Amino acid sequence: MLPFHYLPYLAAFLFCAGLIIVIVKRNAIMVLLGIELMLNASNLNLVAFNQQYPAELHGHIFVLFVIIVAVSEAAVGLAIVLRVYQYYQSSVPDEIAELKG
Amino acid sequence: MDNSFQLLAFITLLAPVASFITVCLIAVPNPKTISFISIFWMLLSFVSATILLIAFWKNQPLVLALDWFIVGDHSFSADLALSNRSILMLVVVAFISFLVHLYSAAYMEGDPDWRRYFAMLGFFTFSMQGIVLSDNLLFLFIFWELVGFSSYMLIGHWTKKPEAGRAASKAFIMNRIGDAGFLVGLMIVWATYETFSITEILLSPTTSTWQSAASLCIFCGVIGKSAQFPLFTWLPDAMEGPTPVSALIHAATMVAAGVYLLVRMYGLFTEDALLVVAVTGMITTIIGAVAALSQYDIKRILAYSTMSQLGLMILAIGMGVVDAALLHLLTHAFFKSCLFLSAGIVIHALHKAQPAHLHFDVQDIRNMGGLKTKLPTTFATFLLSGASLAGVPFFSGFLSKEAILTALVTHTNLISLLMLVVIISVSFLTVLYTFRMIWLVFMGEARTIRSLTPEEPSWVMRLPVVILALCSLWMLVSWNPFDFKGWMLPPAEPSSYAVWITIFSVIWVGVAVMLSWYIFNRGQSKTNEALRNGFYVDKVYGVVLGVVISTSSSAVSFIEKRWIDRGIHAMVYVQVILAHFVAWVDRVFIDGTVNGTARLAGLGGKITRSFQGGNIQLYIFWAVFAIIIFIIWAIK
Amino acid sequence: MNGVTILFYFFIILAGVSAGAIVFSKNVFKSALFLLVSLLSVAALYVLSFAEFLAVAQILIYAGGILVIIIFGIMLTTKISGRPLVVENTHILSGGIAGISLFILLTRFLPSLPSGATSGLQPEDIRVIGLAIFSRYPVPFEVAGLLLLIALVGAAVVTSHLKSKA
Amino acid sequence: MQQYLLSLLIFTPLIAALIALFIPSSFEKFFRMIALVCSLVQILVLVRLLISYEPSLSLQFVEQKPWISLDLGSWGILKAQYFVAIDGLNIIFVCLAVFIMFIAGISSWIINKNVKGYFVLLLILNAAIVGTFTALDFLLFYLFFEFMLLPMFFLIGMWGGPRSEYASIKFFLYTLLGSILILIVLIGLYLSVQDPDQSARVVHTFNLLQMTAPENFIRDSIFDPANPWMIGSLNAREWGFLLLFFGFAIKLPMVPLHTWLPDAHVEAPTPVSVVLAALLLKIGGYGLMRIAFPVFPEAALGFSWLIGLLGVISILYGALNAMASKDLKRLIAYSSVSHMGFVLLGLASMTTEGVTGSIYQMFSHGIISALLFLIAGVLSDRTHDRTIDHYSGLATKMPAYFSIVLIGFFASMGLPGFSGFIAEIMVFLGAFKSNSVNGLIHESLAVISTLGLILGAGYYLWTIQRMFFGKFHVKGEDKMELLTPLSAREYMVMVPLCVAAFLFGIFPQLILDWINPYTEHFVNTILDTGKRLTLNL
Amino acid sequence: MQSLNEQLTGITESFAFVIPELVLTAGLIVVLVAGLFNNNKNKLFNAIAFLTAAGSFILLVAGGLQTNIMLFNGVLQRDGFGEFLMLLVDLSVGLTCLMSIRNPEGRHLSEYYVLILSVALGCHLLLMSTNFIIAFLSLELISISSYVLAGYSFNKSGSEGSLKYFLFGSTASAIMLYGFTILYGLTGTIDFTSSLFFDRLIDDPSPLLLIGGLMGLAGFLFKMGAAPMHPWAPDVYEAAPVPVIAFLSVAPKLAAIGVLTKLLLALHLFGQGEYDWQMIIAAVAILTITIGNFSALWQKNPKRMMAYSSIAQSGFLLVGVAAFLPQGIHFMLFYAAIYLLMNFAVFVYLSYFEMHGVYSMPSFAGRGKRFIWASVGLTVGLVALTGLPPTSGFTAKLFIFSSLWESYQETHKSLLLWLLIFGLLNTVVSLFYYLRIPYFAFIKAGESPEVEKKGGFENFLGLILVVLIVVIFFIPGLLMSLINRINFVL
Repeated sequence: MLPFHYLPYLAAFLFCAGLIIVIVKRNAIMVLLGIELMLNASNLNLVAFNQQYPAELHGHIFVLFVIIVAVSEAAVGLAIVLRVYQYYQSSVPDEIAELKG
Repeated sequence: MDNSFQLLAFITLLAPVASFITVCLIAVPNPKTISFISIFWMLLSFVSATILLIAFWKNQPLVLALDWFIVGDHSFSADLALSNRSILMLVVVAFISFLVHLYSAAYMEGDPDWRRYFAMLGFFTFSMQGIVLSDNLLFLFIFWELVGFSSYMLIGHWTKKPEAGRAASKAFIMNRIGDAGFLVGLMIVWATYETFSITEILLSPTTSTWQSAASLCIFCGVIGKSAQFPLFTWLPDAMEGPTPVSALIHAATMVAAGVYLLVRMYGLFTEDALLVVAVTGMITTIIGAVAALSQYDIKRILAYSTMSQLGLMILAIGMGVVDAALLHLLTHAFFKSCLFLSAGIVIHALHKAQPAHLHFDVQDIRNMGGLKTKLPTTFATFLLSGASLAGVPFFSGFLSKEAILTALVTHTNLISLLMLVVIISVSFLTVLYTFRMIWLVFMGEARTIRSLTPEEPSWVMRLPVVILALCSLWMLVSWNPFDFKGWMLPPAEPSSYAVWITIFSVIWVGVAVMLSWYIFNRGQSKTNEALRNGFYVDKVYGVVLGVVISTSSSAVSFIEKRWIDRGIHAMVYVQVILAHFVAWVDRVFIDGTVNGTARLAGLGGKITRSFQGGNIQLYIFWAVFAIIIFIIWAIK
Repeated sequence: MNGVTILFYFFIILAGVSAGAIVFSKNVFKSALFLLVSLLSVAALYVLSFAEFLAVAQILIYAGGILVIIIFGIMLTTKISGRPLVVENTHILSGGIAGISLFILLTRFLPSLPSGATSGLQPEDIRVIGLAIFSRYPVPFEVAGLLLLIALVGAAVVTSHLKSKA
Repeated sequence: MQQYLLSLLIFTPLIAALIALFIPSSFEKFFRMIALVCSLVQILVLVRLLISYEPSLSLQFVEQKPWISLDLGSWGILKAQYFVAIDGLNIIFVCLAVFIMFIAGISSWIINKNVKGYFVLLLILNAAIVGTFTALDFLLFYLFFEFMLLPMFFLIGMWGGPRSEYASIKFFLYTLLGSILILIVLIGLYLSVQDPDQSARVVHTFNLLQMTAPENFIRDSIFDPANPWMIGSLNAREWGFLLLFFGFAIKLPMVPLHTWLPDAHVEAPTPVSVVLAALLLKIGGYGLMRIAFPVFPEAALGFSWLIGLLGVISILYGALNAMASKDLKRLIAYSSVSHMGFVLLGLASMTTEGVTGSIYQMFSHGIISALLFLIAGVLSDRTHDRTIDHYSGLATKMPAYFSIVLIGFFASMGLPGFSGFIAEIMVFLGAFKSNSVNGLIHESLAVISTLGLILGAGYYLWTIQRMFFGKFHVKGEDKMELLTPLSAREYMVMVPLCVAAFLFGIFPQLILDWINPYTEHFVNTILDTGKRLTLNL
Repeated sequence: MQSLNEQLTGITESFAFVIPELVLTAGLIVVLVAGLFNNNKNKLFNAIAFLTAAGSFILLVAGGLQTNIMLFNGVLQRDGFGEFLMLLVDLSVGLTCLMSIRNPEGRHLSEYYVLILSVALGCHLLLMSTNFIIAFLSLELISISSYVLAGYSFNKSGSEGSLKYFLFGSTASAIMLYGFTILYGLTGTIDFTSSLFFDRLIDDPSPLLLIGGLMGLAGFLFKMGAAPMHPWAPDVYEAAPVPVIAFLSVAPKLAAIGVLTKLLLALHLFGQGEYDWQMIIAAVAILTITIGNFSALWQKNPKRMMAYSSIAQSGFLLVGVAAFLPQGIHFMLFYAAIYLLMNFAVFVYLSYFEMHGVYSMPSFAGRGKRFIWASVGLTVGLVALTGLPPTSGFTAKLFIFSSLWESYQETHKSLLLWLLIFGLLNTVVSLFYYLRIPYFAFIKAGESPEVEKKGGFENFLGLILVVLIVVIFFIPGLLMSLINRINFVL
């Protein structure tokens, strides 16, 4: 019997690491990385929790859909980053701040 | 019978209103026509008042009930009270008003605001008659205020003179101060008696503390209207108005309204209240008499004299001498208006004779002198009425003063003794200033105006003066020149003092006349060197009186100018400063709070907006942070 | 403690460390590789959690697909010749506060999860997943398809205008 | 016909506005005419209405049509009605409104900028004001109440003076704040009150008359008089009263919530000032009498000391500020604050005299303040300068104007013979009597407020003295010629007001006949209900 | 556990109940395919999209908003509450199509309508979801389409807005997903309407419920533009084309509040739970209203101002939810419908003014007289947003605060009273900025350049909306009777 109850802690760590990356890194691509990490943390959570409820595979199926969503997001996100890069010659969110009150 | 009384009372009361309305509304360009119309109305008023007096005389008092309006279950009436007193006052008011109208027709000739003048004069007469007749305190208060208003309009008649405006405002505001007190009195009366009917109030027996308060509050109104201490300074200033106005309003009628009110409400006044009344009257009468001595402006002298006489009447009422005070009120009305109108003739004549290049103050008695020969009729009327004022025997003033003295002597307490002394000394001073005035104006050499040739005005102006002068004689009061108990006063029990008082009065006036003769004759004619040196007592008197009187009078005038007027000025200043301060507070704090709130809101907006620096990562941070805060808040 | 358990711990630590390394790494490319390591470790954990199918999907799609796209993006947006692949940090304090406080909050309450009652999960039967998708979850499946289509269209829209403007 | 008179009164201006909307804006004369015609129609309707009006307690000319009836499921039914009627309170306000709008319409002929927009807004305002005064359904009242704001905002903002933008926004914010306070209570009230006529289901009603009856409150609702909730240290009904009170007091306006008024008045064009002072301020007092007092009588009695105190403060504060004002319109505006303080004082006394005085004061102030603003308008229309110190000696130059100013100023300072006197004396008598009759407010309040009379005389006379006495002079040499005598139109608007002020000062019974039954009933009801509810607690 | 056969039968039977969604999907595909042949026929695509929305709308109306049924073996749930919001979503699609008829710079290709329809479809699905998977997926469907739509002005700022929207949105959905996983971990089910979900949470109250629930709500709050997940809105609104923001400010918001309501009710556990979600949502509402209104105060760009306005309006919508009463939900629906009208009215006029070169607040100066009808219409729209009579904005606010009051009466929670007072006082604040446009247009002097007047259609469209806004004030029964027919079981 593996200590599956540690997995949520790992997931929490990954999630928070992802969050820190999202906030801290001065590069839109890195932010994307962070988001992927956060999604991954959720996946890990789902898998871990599915251990508690073995009767149905809700968690596992959820993970599949999350992966699909992650892919779509990454695709659209990168497309947008590229567009911004065309205009700003930069992918640093700090520098992309013409819109403000 | 009642119906005819009612009709006459209405005619008397409403004829002046008719004058006001016709003069206001009918567009007649000709000033003569206007004056004619208003004189006609006044005559009508006077005639009907006289008929009423004759018809009514010695009847039981009568109340003509008139409903005015109803609030809730309280009815506010406009009752008219007909009694000997009120009808007598009515006749006096109508009579003097009629004469003043007549006089004004000549005096105000050439004035551009002719119509406004006559309109307001009519309106004033109406208001005054209203005061006299009304039997309802509220109704009386209304006329009371209206009298103040017309006084304002008439004092400020010459709008081109800024001083006129100032004096008018001063008069109105001081009256208003008194009236505010009166109003409080009304409130107390209403809260206590639930009625304003004077007849009912006097009948209802109440001896609560409210009664003293109410009577004192009503007395506040009297103080304002009758120019009593401390609200008297408006009266001398009010002389900025046309002289006939001064004669009518500030000598004969309006200022007397206060005394009349006191007489009317006498039953309401408690012992304590009456003491206050007496002391106020005493202070006023002294101040007035002393101040009159040091004046140079002829009208101001008369104004202070009026004040002094009013103080005398109020003192008398305060001491319980009601009938005598009322008698003095009547005689005073005649001789004082005569004095004013005569002074008006002097001013008028000098003004007309004044050459364009030479500009001097035509009201300053130092500029006059020697007018005896140039204005003989006026001199005669002035002399007659002046004698009456001074209390010379064979004149009405003598009798009425004697009435007061006689009544006071019968009292034997300390206060009445003090009052007696005051009255006696004041009447001495009265003689002094009256003769000073007569001397400086009519006697001696013409001073500034030596070259001028003032002429007597037309009979229109002289006639009223002459009539009034005749009314200053003793016949007005009684056939016996030494017995005041004539047709007006009810026969009282014979007093053993009466004869002595008469004799004393005669002697006292004689001494005063002689003394003043010395003082003013010597003071102005420096030719008789020996005579002056011969009388060391004279000298001593002169020095003593000169020092005492001039110092004290200038001190009083100083006090008045510096302290009371200044005090009121200061009050005004304080008030204006306060007003500015309040305005500032308003702007800075109250308004400022609102603006500040708006600013604060703006600041809040800026703070919330600064989270929106355009940086998406910070946005995310704030969002996550807020969620964390929420979680912590909700978990606790 | 048997070998599997050690492996389990190893992958947990590996995933955590490499995720942490991303935070501290200043090189975009290296970060991407750390992410790869982390994702693969997670895949290994899936295997240990009897989720082989997910592990495969994780490796194929995440490690394969997404990471390739990302590296592609890095190359496109960072001039390899001109600027180094260095990434600066910003808002460190804010990020730290948010991340760490959230982590503390989560770990503080994670023990209250209903834990370890049963673990009857067997090695995954792909057939079960397939059946579930097509019987229980056909709608999400269709929606996922639509989502991919829209993502495709969206990416195409975004980039097609890119060409015309650029 | 008779049962539609009120609707006719309310909707005539709206129809006129609609017609005006479709006329090209170049026909400037037409807009003036349509406003005039509309006012004349309103006057005709009003006369017809007054002929059949009987002074009694009952509602007359009642129009009660279902408006909103919403099924709220478990809450029952929400019912709002188109409910307008005339009783002893609003009859005089309706008269005032029609009369003043007539005057304002004529005096608006000086407007020459964007005439169409101006008259359309003025007509809408007209309808809203009449509607506010006649509505007996809270929602309808609120609708008309809010409806006044926007037209007024634009009238001040678009046709006003240099700082009109600031003034209009300030006006709007203040009054909106007030109406929000009212709205809070409105929500609470309709949820707490049910229609007693329908017993099958709970019918939440906005009917103001039904709100005044304590037995119509749903048991244990927040405003239930038998058992109101405590919120903080006050109970909910007290809160409700305070909210309503302050909401309406902003409109009144009461110190310290008055600062919008001077700005709005100074910047507004003359006719708008007239409407603002003569009608909009009255809505505050009307609202207190119509809603705040009858619905929460026991709270009203409990707070009467506060109301009276604020009234006295308003009287004195307004007067002092007026004295410090350099601008003629600002002076008049502050004098309005001072005069409306009497309304509060009279209401606080809750005696027949006091309440009559309050109502009378509102009516009288409506006439007199309109006159005063027209007076100020005469100068500002000619020279665009309202600074008092810039004028002197006007009496010789414009004697007719001087006469009207005298009437206006003396009427405003409460000279007997003008309507203001009757009002103020009634307030004084009531306020003083209150302590001995019902013990609500202390005598000293009445005594202190007499200072207001003195101050009133002070600032008006000082103004007359500065502006009208002395040698004729106007600052700015070229302006001397601008001061032409009054035009016929100016006479036409000011003389009726003078006559009215005079008429109602001499013959108060004309109005008292209408309102007497109402005030007596009002005072007795408030005192009885209030005491009963206080004892219940 | 149903047998496989039963499940398959359930699926086939379910299709009869998702015809509106199928219509939307079909329309989407038709537009997409049509675009492959010739991508320059804006009018055609517009017509198809409009007809699709109209078809869906009509089908929903024909359905009578009476259904309450579980579909696809409990994955979807169709109820009147959701259907009413779907109606509004379809309406907003139709209005957006009308606003997009004009096609500046040839922007509106088939993809534009595809994305709009996919947002609509996502909204429909979101409103039917009872299940975390479908909620997450449909939310992502909306999000991804929105990210692209937000950049549809295809300029520098458009791309920036798009990027910000994307970064914020992805993070938000990641947070939401994490929340969902925690909820799943707590309950073992991904169906939040199921009794299992309820039972487990009742049996085993854990603070994680709060964490998971709040994180889960965050995604919906993000879609609604409610605090604290609102900061994306201004930038996105400023950059995106007007029809797009008009659409994005309505459709996703209404869908999100629909599902948020359901999730919240599930988390609330009929008031038996450990945690008081009413307080939380009330706090969120206060925060949202305040932030929205105060931040809007000094905005110079009307679109940015409208962004904050829509944030504040989300707060008002949340007030209806915060009452936790059936009637509150009804009133929230009423508010939602009115919000749609008001918002579209304002945006229609804003696009009209943009057509005439008015982009910032100060440039409205002097336009009031030149564009009198449009200015008056815009003013009415803004007044309605403020919530003053005689517009139905007032009625909506009155209703929504009534429900809050009633809730306060029932629960005695002082926070609700504060919400009430705060919300209403915020109306005063909101007046500051809502009146800025009329203020500039009518009161500020400014010269209005002689430009050719165009856009009669927009003017007409706006007029219709404005008239509706006013009419509903006088006859609220029109709308309320429709809402009353919804049988929404809490």
